[in-house]
Amino acid sequence: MSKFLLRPGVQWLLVLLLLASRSAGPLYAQVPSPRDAAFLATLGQLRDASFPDKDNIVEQIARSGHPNVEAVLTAFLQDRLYFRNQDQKIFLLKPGEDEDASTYDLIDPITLQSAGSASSDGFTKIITNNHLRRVLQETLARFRLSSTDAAVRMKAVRDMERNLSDANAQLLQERSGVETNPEVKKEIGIALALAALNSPDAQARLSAVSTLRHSLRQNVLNRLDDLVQKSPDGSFAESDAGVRQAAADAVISIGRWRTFYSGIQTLFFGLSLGSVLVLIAIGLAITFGVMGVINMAHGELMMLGAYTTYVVQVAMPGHPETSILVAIPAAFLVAALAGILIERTVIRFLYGRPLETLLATFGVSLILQQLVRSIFTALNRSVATPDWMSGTLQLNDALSITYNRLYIVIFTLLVFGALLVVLKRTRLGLEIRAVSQNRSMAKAMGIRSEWVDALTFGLGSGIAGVAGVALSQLTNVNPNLGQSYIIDSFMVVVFGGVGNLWGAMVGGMSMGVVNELLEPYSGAVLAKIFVLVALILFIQSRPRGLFPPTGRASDNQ
Amino acid sequence: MKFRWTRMAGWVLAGGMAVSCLAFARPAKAQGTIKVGILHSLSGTMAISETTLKDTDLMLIDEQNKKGGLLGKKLVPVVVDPASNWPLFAEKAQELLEKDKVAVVFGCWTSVSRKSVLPVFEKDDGLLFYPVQYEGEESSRNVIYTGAAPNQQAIPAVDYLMNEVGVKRWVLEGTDYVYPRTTNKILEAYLRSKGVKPEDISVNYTPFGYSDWQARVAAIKKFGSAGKKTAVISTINGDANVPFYKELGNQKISAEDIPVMAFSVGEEELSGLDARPLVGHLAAWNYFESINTPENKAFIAKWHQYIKNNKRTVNDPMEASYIGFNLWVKAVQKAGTTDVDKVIAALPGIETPNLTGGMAKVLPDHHITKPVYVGEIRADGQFDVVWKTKGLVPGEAWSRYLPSDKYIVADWVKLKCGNYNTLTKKCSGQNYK
Amino acid sequence: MSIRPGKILYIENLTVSFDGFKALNELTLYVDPGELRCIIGPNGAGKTTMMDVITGKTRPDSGTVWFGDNLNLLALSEPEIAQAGIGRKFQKPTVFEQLTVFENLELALAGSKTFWNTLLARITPAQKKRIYEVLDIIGLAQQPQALGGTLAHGQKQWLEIGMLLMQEPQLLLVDEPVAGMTPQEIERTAALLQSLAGKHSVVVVEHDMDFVRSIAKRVTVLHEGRVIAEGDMDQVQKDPRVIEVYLGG
Amino acid sequence: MGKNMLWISAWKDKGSRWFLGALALLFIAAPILNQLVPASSAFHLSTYGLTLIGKYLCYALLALTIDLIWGYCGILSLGHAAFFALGGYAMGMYLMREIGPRGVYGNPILPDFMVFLNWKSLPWFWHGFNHFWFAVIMIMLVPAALAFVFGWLAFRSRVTGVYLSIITQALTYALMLAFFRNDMGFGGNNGFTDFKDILGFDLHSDRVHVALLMITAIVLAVSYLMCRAIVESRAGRVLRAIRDAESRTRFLGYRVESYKLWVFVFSAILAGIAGALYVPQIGIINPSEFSPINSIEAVVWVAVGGRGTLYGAAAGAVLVNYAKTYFTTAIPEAWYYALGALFVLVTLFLPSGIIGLVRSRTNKQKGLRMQSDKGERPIE
Repeated sequence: MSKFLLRPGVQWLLVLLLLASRSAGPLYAQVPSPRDAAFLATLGQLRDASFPDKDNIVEQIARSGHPNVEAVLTAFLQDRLYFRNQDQKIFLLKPGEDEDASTYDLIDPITLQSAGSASSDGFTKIITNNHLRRVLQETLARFRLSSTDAAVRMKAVRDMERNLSDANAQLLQERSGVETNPEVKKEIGIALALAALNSPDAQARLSAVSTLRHSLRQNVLNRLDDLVQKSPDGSFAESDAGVRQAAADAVISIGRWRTFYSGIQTLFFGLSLGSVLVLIAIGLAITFGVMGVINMAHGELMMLGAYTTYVVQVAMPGHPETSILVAIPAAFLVAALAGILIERTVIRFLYGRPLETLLATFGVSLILQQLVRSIFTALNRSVATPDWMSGTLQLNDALSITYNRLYIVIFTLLVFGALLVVLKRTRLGLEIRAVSQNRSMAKAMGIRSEWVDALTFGLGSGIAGVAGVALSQLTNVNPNLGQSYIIDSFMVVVFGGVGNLWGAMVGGMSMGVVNELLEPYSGAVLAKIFVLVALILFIQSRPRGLFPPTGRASDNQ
Repeated sequence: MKFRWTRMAGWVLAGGMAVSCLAFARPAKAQGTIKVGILHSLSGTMAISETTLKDTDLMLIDEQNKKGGLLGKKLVPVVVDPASNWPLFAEKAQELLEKDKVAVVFGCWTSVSRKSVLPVFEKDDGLLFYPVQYEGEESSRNVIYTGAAPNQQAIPAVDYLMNEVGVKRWVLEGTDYVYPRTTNKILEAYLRSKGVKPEDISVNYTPFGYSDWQARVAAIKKFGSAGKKTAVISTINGDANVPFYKELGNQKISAEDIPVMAFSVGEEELSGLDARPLVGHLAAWNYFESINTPENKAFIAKWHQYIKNNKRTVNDPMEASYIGFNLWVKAVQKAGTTDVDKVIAALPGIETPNLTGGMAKVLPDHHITKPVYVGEIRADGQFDVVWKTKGLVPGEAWSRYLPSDKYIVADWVKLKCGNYNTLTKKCSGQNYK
Repeated sequence: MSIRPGKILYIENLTVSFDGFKALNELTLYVDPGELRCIIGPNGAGKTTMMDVITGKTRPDSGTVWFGDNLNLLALSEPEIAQAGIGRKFQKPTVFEQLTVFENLELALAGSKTFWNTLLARITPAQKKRIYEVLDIIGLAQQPQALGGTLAHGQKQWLEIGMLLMQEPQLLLVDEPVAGMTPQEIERTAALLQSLAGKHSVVVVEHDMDFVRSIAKRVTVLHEGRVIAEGDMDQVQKDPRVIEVYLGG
Repeated sequence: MGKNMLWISAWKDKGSRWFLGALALLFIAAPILNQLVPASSAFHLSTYGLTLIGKYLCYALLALTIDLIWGYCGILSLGHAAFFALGGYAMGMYLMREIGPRGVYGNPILPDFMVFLNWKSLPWFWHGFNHFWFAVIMIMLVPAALAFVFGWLAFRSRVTGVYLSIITQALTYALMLAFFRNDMGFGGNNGFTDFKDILGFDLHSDRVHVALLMITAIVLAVSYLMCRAIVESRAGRVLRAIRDAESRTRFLGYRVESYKLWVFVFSAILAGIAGALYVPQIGIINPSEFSPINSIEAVVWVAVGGRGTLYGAAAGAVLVNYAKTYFTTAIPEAWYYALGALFVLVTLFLPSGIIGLVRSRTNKQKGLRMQSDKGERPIE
């Protein structure tokens, strides 16, 4: 029976029949065929079954061979299976229906056609749990194995790999015959090989091992490792010495590759942490480095950037993909304007008195924190991660890089590049450097230093805002966001050498990498402590940072 | 000239400060009122969690006053901001008790804040209702613990994973402070007693506000790929959770493969992030917003109306605050006075309905009875309850799984002691004569 | 060591370069005890750099600097050099603006300068007397309690010279002493410096040619970090290279 | 310099008279108002009041130490709270040992948190803290040692200005992270609390609190006089010389680094003592005392009070902390605004702090406007 059902061709035939019968849908529904009745009855059992029971019921449904099995189970997997409280009748929800909506659009489980809509509180969801969802995925995989979408097939094979029962193996076997997509075929090959490891025939096992040795997957590694292990009673799990040998070699080579790739991964972790540090520091490198303003409100400017991201996202609902891109310039503007405001109202009275700027900006930071707390409450704000930023880039089975980190590294480089261009290539940049090197001379040359100061501070603040956009993708968006990063950003700037963008770049990156390299051995805290102590000692040997500021202006006395 | 001007401004500023001090004078102590202290951080790192409880308390007080107050008197809330600063907690507690002479205090979140105010409450004989799940190992005469003790959260959660999910390998991931340390200590002892091998337990601690989870999550992934069913028990504190879950989502650790069971992640934390990648991960609480009871529906409605925002979530500590407040009200009514000693005497045995259809009863050890639920995260940041304990679990101050406190009991009715050693028959670690 | 004993300052083959640019280039220069030596030269000739090296502010790439016959200055720190008896007056007058004139001089007093000694130090009548002498010399006797920062430019110059005197150094390095002074002040400065010579050795760097002529016995001309001429004023002014540097330059 | 001398010199100056007078008044009034005046009376000083004043005085002492190095020597330390906290921890360790078997787990040797983390024996660095005298030595020695090592490294290699400020910040930040670790043996995040008594006197009794307050007042007065002695000695003038023109001072033959080092160590010791007095009165010490923000706040007190006057710093500490105490209750929802605005306005309109405002009326010729530039030079 199940064989018959599962033969894809036949199954499709059924679906076609169903589609044909759509025209006469309602009629058809009024006279439920005995099979439909049985189907409904089985479904009904789900209402008040315990989770273990639900597993069995799902299996029954799968075997029932009813044409709607896939549709119904998919709905179940996606939390769209409900029953009406008054008459206990089972319904499906339209795909993409919001669970919290006040009214539900219903679908009849037999006709698979709209059954009108009703107020949601009359309905109860039939809930799943992790195990049940897994069972459902495996069950559905059997259907999806013959999907037209290669991606779906791939997922199906992976799901079935979790449980390589003979039935599944059988199915995969058949599929591999007709499978056209090479990727999927390869995947099926691995799955079958894994299955073949249990086969009584040593030759089959040997060939399985040789197919598997080129995979880098952890589960493959574990499976092969089992073959090599002695079981407590001294006998080997794998009887045949030849297979054992082959397996041992495979384990070694796979292991070697995996360690190699994990090294690369750690390095990347370091760079991504580093680029965050760079991002939070370069804004400061300008306000603090170029202008000598100890800007304690720098963190709060980042916070403003993060909140701007949130606001933009709320302002354009349903477009998380694009809103983040809109947020970048928006955050820059908001933070920059805030910065200019601070500069005009407070800091400009304090030039040449950097420590006063520390105190004043500390006050400003308190005010800004409270401001957002009053507007947005102290609660975290949820900034959705756009799909193109979530998930991982699977370079191979041993090495995967998360997209958001990747994008942040790239983003940092872009921002850094843009900043360099501004400072080196534009009139503004020229004037900024002029003023920072010799204010009076610059004034004499007719540069409106007041105006340059404001813009410089605005620029630095804007960068901080942009950093905030990135942070909103990594951590909490709440009033304390700034506080948790300000110290680090000062460390980076000083380490790199005040007022030197490249210093901030190299400094941040190296701090990040060192931190990540140490962490596996020393643990997070000690790694950080080590970095701090190293920084202290480093400053002893180079009292002006990695790239000391040059020229008379920088001279202390 | 300018100098004169700034000096002028200076005097103006000084004057302004003086005036402001007068302007913000405290409300005079009116007759026929009962002062209720609210000691939750409104600024600093803990404001994220505690502000909500302040609002909850205010709502409850407001509601009680609408019902005609208590003993015919109006309740007057006294709100202070200890600013997530532990010494300040002690100072503010002292202010509430000695300066404002409040009848009761609802407050604290972190263990350290509670530890910091404890001596004050015991010295000034105050009454504190503490609404957050905590590590136990404590029972004070002057504190009622309406949050979960370890045996009301951690142990049942592990039972669920072990028996229902069949977990064989355990990662105990926590923030490095006393609550995770104790909980994990108890859990380790418990797991070992259930025959879990040491190499199948991995314990790790990260600092507060830890945000760079890449390496840790990768390590968990590795640990979980050893073939045995693995689960993570997370006692990660508040703001480190968002980056942790974001990283889980990014590294595609699905709940079907390695479920994460969290003890400090509730509806409110989830409202702070995009829950879609987290569907299926677990949390153990004594309350979930999604639980469908009339009391709960009514409470949620009231909350939304009070806070004027239908999106605001409800979470376990809020229920604990609700229970605590009602317990106090009942006790005061029973004692016929707000006198702390009489109220404390009246409290054990008092019962009030919780929001999930059960009864919360104050036990002699000043903990209460609670149901335990395990929920799975939904895409909308709510939880589906997938398991619950049969009946109510009585809170235990001292864990029976730790050799150090096997023989210690707390009983404020008969023994009048929070730390009584049944072997030596001695009462130790108490702060007042 | 040097082939000519009996000098107070030996500078030999001194080379200092700031990223590529050679401020001093194989400079060799000797100063006799009690001599008043003027050093002239166009901007960037390396005059100030030379002083920086002598006083330990700048470390040379190569070369030797000896103070007397047995004190290697390159091995010493600024304070040690100062203690050894070399006083310096800066081009831009630097006095302690938040301290009174009296206190400025007090700090310059010769004697032990360790923390613990100064902590317990009480000013002796003798020291007071000395300070008032110097106050007279530098013409600030009327305002010992004025803050350094409130003095006029010229007065600051004088105060700094006064501080030099307090140190009782064997060798005074004086960088542009008369910049921004009135003619009268210049005269007095000249007189002062000449009176100092003999008891002390004095090295004066100056642009003001008249001033140099008025005081100089020996003049050394620096150009691009090396000595191009040395001798009395008239010889030097006749020297074709000097003329080329100053006029044809 | 003889004490009597010192009295005279201190007495010459109006600010000192006010400051010491206030302390004396407090010294006399506090015990009377708390012990003799009945609790019912409006003039009664509650334990709360005692603790509060005690706290302010400890902070005042901390501010004093910062003013000594910042206002007079131009060393801006953004990590001075570290020394305060270290002193506090040393005292805390003594108080923990003092609890003895009265702890939750009744262990006579190990403090509760160690029992609880399954520590079998006392870590080496905890030995000796059962003696008060040992604790007292450590209270001064530990901050002094740290300050010496750090200062020796930093000043010898002429780290100045912001670089110095930021690495002091790194120092305290590293210490905070370290003390947060439970494995360190300092109680982790919870730190030390639940103290019972000091030298056998019950810490929960008002009498002891009064005594502690009086001791704090004396210590503050003595420390103040010592700082005065230093700044009014010739060494003090050297310090100011260093602050205003460091290299010039070198050319006069002064070993700048050793001057900086000694005054830095001295101020660290005083800070440690302040912390030690703070802990028994407040009843808790934990790693958040190390947090950089605390150090920054302390600097802000000094600036608000007015740099380079010593008593100004103390006044600033009291004022700002009173404002904090007051606002957190009066306007719990918005006190950040008030405090933030206070800082901004003071920096803008009172460059030399509240004291500067007061003094500018009395003695104008003293060129106070320039005082505001103190400490800034090293950064330019």
